[in-house]
Amino acid sequence: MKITGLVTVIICGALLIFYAMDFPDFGDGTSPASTYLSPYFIEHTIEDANVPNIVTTVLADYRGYDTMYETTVVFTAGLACFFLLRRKESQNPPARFYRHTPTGITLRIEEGGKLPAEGSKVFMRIDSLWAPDSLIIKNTCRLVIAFIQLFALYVVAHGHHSPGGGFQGGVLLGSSIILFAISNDLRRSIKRFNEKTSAILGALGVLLYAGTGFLCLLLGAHFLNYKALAPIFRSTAAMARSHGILCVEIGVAFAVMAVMIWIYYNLSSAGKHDEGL
Amino acid sequence: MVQQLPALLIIVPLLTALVVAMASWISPRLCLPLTFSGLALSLAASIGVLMEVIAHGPVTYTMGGWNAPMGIVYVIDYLSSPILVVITSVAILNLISARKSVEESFPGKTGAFYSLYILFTTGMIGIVATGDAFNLYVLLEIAALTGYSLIGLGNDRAPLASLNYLFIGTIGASFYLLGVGYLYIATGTLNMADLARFMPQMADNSMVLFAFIICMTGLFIKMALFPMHGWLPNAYSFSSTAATGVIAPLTTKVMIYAMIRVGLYVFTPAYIFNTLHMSKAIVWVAIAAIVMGSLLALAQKSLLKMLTYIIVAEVGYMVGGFFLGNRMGITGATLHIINDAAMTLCLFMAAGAISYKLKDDSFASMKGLFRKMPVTMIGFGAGALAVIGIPPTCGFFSKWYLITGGMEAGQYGFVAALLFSSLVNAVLFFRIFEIAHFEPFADPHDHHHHGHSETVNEAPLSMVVPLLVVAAALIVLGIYSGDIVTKIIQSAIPAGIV
Amino acid sequence: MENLIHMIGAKFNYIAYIILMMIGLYALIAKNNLVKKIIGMSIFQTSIILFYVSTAYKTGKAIPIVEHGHGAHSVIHATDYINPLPHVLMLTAIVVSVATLGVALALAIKVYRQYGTLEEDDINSQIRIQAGK
Amino acid sequence: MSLPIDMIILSLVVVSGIAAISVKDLLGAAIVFSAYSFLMCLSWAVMGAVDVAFTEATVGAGVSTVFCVAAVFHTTRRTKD
Amino acid sequence: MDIIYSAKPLIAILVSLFVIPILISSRSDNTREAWTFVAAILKFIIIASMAPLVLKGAQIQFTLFEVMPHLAIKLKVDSFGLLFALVSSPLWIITSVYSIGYMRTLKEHSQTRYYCYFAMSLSATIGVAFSANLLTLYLFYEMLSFATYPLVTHHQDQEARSSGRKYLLYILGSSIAFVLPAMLFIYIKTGTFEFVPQGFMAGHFTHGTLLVLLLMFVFGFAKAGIMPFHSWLPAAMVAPTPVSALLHAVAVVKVGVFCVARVITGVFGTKLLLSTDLNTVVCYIASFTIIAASLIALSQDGLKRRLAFSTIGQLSYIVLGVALLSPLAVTGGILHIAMHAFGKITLFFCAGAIFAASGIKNISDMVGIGKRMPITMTCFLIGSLSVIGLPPCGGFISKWYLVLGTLEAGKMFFLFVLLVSSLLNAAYFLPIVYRAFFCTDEESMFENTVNEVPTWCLVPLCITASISVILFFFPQPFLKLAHMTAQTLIGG
Repeated sequence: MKITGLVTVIICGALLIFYAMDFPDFGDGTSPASTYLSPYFIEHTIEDANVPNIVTTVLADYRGYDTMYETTVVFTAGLACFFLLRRKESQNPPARFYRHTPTGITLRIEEGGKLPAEGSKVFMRIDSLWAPDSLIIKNTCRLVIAFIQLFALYVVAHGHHSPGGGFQGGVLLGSSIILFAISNDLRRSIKRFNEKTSAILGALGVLLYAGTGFLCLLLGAHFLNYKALAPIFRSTAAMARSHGILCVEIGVAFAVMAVMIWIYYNLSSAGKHDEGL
Repeated sequence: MVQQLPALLIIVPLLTALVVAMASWISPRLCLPLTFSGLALSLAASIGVLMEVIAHGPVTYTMGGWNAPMGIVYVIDYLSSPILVVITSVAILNLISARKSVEESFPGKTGAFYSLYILFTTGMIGIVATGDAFNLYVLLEIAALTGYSLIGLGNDRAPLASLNYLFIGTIGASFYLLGVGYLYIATGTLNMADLARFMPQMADNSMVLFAFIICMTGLFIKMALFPMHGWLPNAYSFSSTAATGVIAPLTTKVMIYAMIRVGLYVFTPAYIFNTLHMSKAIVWVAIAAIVMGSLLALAQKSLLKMLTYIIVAEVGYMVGGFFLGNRMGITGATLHIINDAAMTLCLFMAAGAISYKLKDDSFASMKGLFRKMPVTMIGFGAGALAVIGIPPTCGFFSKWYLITGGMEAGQYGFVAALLFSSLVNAVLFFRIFEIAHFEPFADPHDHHHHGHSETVNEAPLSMVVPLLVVAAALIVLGIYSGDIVTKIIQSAIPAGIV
Repeated sequence: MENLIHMIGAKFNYIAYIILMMIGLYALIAKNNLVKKIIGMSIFQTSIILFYVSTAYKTGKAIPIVEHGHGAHSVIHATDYINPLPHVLMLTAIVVSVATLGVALALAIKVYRQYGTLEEDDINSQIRIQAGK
Repeated sequence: MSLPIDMIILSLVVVSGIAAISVKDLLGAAIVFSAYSFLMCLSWAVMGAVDVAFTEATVGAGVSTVFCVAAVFHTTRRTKD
Repeated sequence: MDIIYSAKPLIAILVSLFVIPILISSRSDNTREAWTFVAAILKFIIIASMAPLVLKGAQIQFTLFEVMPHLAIKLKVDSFGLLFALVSSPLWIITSVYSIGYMRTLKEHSQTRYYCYFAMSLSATIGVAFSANLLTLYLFYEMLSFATYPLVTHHQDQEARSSGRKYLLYILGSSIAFVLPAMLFIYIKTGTFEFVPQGFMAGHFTHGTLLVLLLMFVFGFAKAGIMPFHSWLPAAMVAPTPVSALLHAVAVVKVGVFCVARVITGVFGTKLLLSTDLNTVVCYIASFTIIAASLIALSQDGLKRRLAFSTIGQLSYIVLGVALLSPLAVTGGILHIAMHAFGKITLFFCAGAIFAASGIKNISDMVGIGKRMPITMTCFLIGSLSVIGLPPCGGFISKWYLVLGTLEAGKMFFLFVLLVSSLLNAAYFLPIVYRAFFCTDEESMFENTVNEVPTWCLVPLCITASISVILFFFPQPFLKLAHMTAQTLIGG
């Protein structure tokens, strides 16, 4: 197999490189790709949508329809991971581990044994592969998470003017929670941001995007034509587009955040949602 | 409202999928009615669009109000409108039929299943309706991702089969994306109509040639054309029948549609059939696909596996028909997309009902099935006759066009392969009929096999009724194939093709 | 010789993308471990993103964010900015690739749960033993 | 003409790509893959694709790696190739 | 020629299909069989009601739908088709009577299925008879193949299974492998499928291609039993006797012959074949089958197998008659469809009656049976005479025309073939009758316990036997129809 693979790869690669020699030079600004469509986008972004970040305009407006499906892809992935992996804990209840906090003794309670009360201050449930909490990690993360989230919100909100937008902000938001789940443990994270929330928020995010588009459709324009929202925002058509873009970016951010967390929950606990990384 | 139909066609299922995903956490009982109504609306929209197209010609819809080539447009023309109806009706029929087995195989996850199911349908609808080469890729990935996950939750071997499908599918989709990238460098646009406009002056551009090769390779991988078919049999036979019921009829067919769309409306027939000298070779690949698919089907011992290899052979029919490059061949390929979707749906729905009842799909377990599940077997028989190509089922007529096309093009190898595969299909299905027809062979060794015979009876009504509807549709499609061809498909083929 | 060096210099990104793509393809074909294959698949996908991004680049031109967004500004010249369209497309592609990665890993976990190994040949031999029974 | 820094980064990308698929430890592979993504993100930033680079930094180098590690954690680190 | 547009042909075809749901749902055996009768009689009435018009020279047409541009599923009732329909539909009524007796006497299983598929087969048969173009013909031809399969394999044992396989392999295999490509090729070259009196092939093909196409049709319609594609017929004799009687002596095999005749006259056309002399090839093939089948029949001991080989030979008479393409020969050939049908069905009924009464299948065990079952064996004698072609039976007339036809065509060789085969026919039928009646009491193999079969079985075979005789004296309207057919097709 290795040899076959190598031979195929070398042949394909040689062929591809041979054809690549006909490409326009790297950095050449005169190829059709740079001169046909993109000038329109660059030159009209301010006029059409009042958004200086051209990528944002193209992403959420000119090709906003693609982006809606891009968000749907993310949502699909979350749903798919849930669908494939999730199993109920009760199906096969393993032994649970508890730590008696005052003494530091670890208890292993087999299935059917008497479990300490939920929320007991004395007994703390721990993972089977548990290392004592590192104070430094826990506290650093606690500090950092807030800043990550703040930055993420900035990225979402300021996507019109600077690099970033819904995706990046959403992933950052999601990773802040994932960081929390790693630095503490999965159960605590799930308590704060549970599966149902993430699933519903994921769908809601995409729904916000598609719903914005659908609202335009209901208002008589074509799907995702934010211009139709102008009466609602009481603004010009260009500003309406700008606001519309913000709306969908927020939707994207919600969806991506929730789904990233959802996927993490399922992957890190192999679908059981009891013990994470 | 009429001008919004193309958008509603795809947005309604998308919104439904999201709502279903949410409803599954709030009130799971709502999922099925929601799914059903979403797909029903989409079906209604697709029929509306079809009527509109027949009455007034192709419909264009600009997403976000941006005209092509700036924005993304949907072009629903003579080629895509019938396929859209096929997709939505296949989805809705299989939904009804699969209801019982979904509840049984995915306890607690029915909401997720339905949501993925609609998303899959959405992806398929989008692939067919879109007029933008890149948008097609995105929708391809939606359909593929949902497909992987629906397939991944089947029997023991399903996850590995699905993972292999994922690897190969990703390679295929990436190749397509790369091909689009090459086209983009060469022309600077992503809109299909716009790309086609550039084609005449690109005849000897090596980048376009390479884009063609790589796009088609990607699509061939995705549609499981013979040497690249390895993923298909396992993926389709190990998964749950509720999922295969919609995936098997649609995936390969829609990929073939994408091939025809990209071939005729991006690269233009003049380029692929006249400038390039590749179509002969591809027809030979298709011949190999037909012959090998049929032979491999003969070697199988279980129903679903056999059906999957028949799909491999059927893919050969359509690819071969398209690359014959004449009007008859392309008509046949297009008509066969519709017919084959119906046939495959019929067979898989029957197989779903059978394995729902028997919990097993090996030939040995099918003894005496005619007596126990007569209606299911009638449906199965109708599908079988269509696959063999017996008039007046629809399979005969598309095969007819394909063979005629093959003769006109002088590709007698293709004609022979088609006839050969018809014969093999006849053998395949009669083997099953024989087993299902004669239960008690006067064979003394067989007695201990009849353990299930008392408990098995006819499949539930929710499975039988859609099956019979499809079976009837096979004949109706056959009877009206003249109308379908003259009113729709002939207009879909560019005038340059004789 | 100099010609060749110049050529490689001018197309270096394209060559790099092809090499990366082939690395990914090799991993997909020849590697035995499923996680390795998944990583290979991701490399394969990123290589295509590299290709698109490379096509967008214009030497010495600004990133695609218009200066002085608000208020009066001078006329915008398209030639002053890097082509934004491939960037947009590639944002989509990145997201698709992470989605695929997630699903693939989920499937790999399921496979591991089933067979207790991630090596494809071990799995196949297990399947064969089962079928033989 | 490519920029020298671009060439250097891309060469590193290729090296880390090869490393990612040849390391004999899956956790290591996941981390090398993260490095690969990060280098790739750098190269895109050099090419002016800031949005793409940003996304790759968060998605490719960040979340993807976490996913990989999570998956490896639940399966096995060992591999024969 | 008048052309009348009417849905009657369609109704005639569908009447037996509509009855199927009723058959399935009927509660008791009696209602089921009553409905079979209703359908059979209705069918006959509808078909008979078209006869006066056709005899006046009119043609009834009905277009169902265009399945392809310029290509429709279309029905047409002309003299030839009507003749065939008039032969098959009354025989369905008679066979139904016989079936009831036979199936009840032997307490066969799955009787509902049996009646359903029987009805379906008849639909297809009439469909073939009324087809206006090659496509419609092919459609019904295949439908008949599938509808008869469950009948052939009715017993569901190992033998039925292997026979069923053989049956389908021959019939379906040859039609897909030969007829379908030939049809397509013709369609591409000519663009039409419509049967017209002088064919539509002239001027489109070379001599060699014509020969190949003709042979593809002759062998492809394997139901006609032309050697070497004949061996499905003896195999299919495992079916219950009523099936063998109606389907394998009348409907199925005659459909094959009918298709060959239709193609020769309606697709290729007399002029074209005569000018290229290709019909002689078919004549030789048919002659070979006639002689070979008769010789094989001599050596068969199983009564039904002997009848089967006899059928193979007789079918080739019809092919020979049509292929000679002289007006008298064509008349004879077409008339033979009717005459042979009544004669052969009598023989099969008798074979079935013997089996039902005594359980005997082999000729060597039938010594003295005539004394125990005199009526049956008398009918057997009449049937034999008709098939051999001796007066006072209908078979004589058709053979007479065939003989005249060979003379008219000036081909003495085929006259010789006909005479030799008639002798052979006599040689394999008359000894059965002889041994059945003329033996001493010691030689008789039968106890007194064996008696005539129930009336349900006996009446039909008496009816068919008497029809065979009556047809000798009153060969109308079959003769008229055959004449008309020959006239329109050959123009002589």
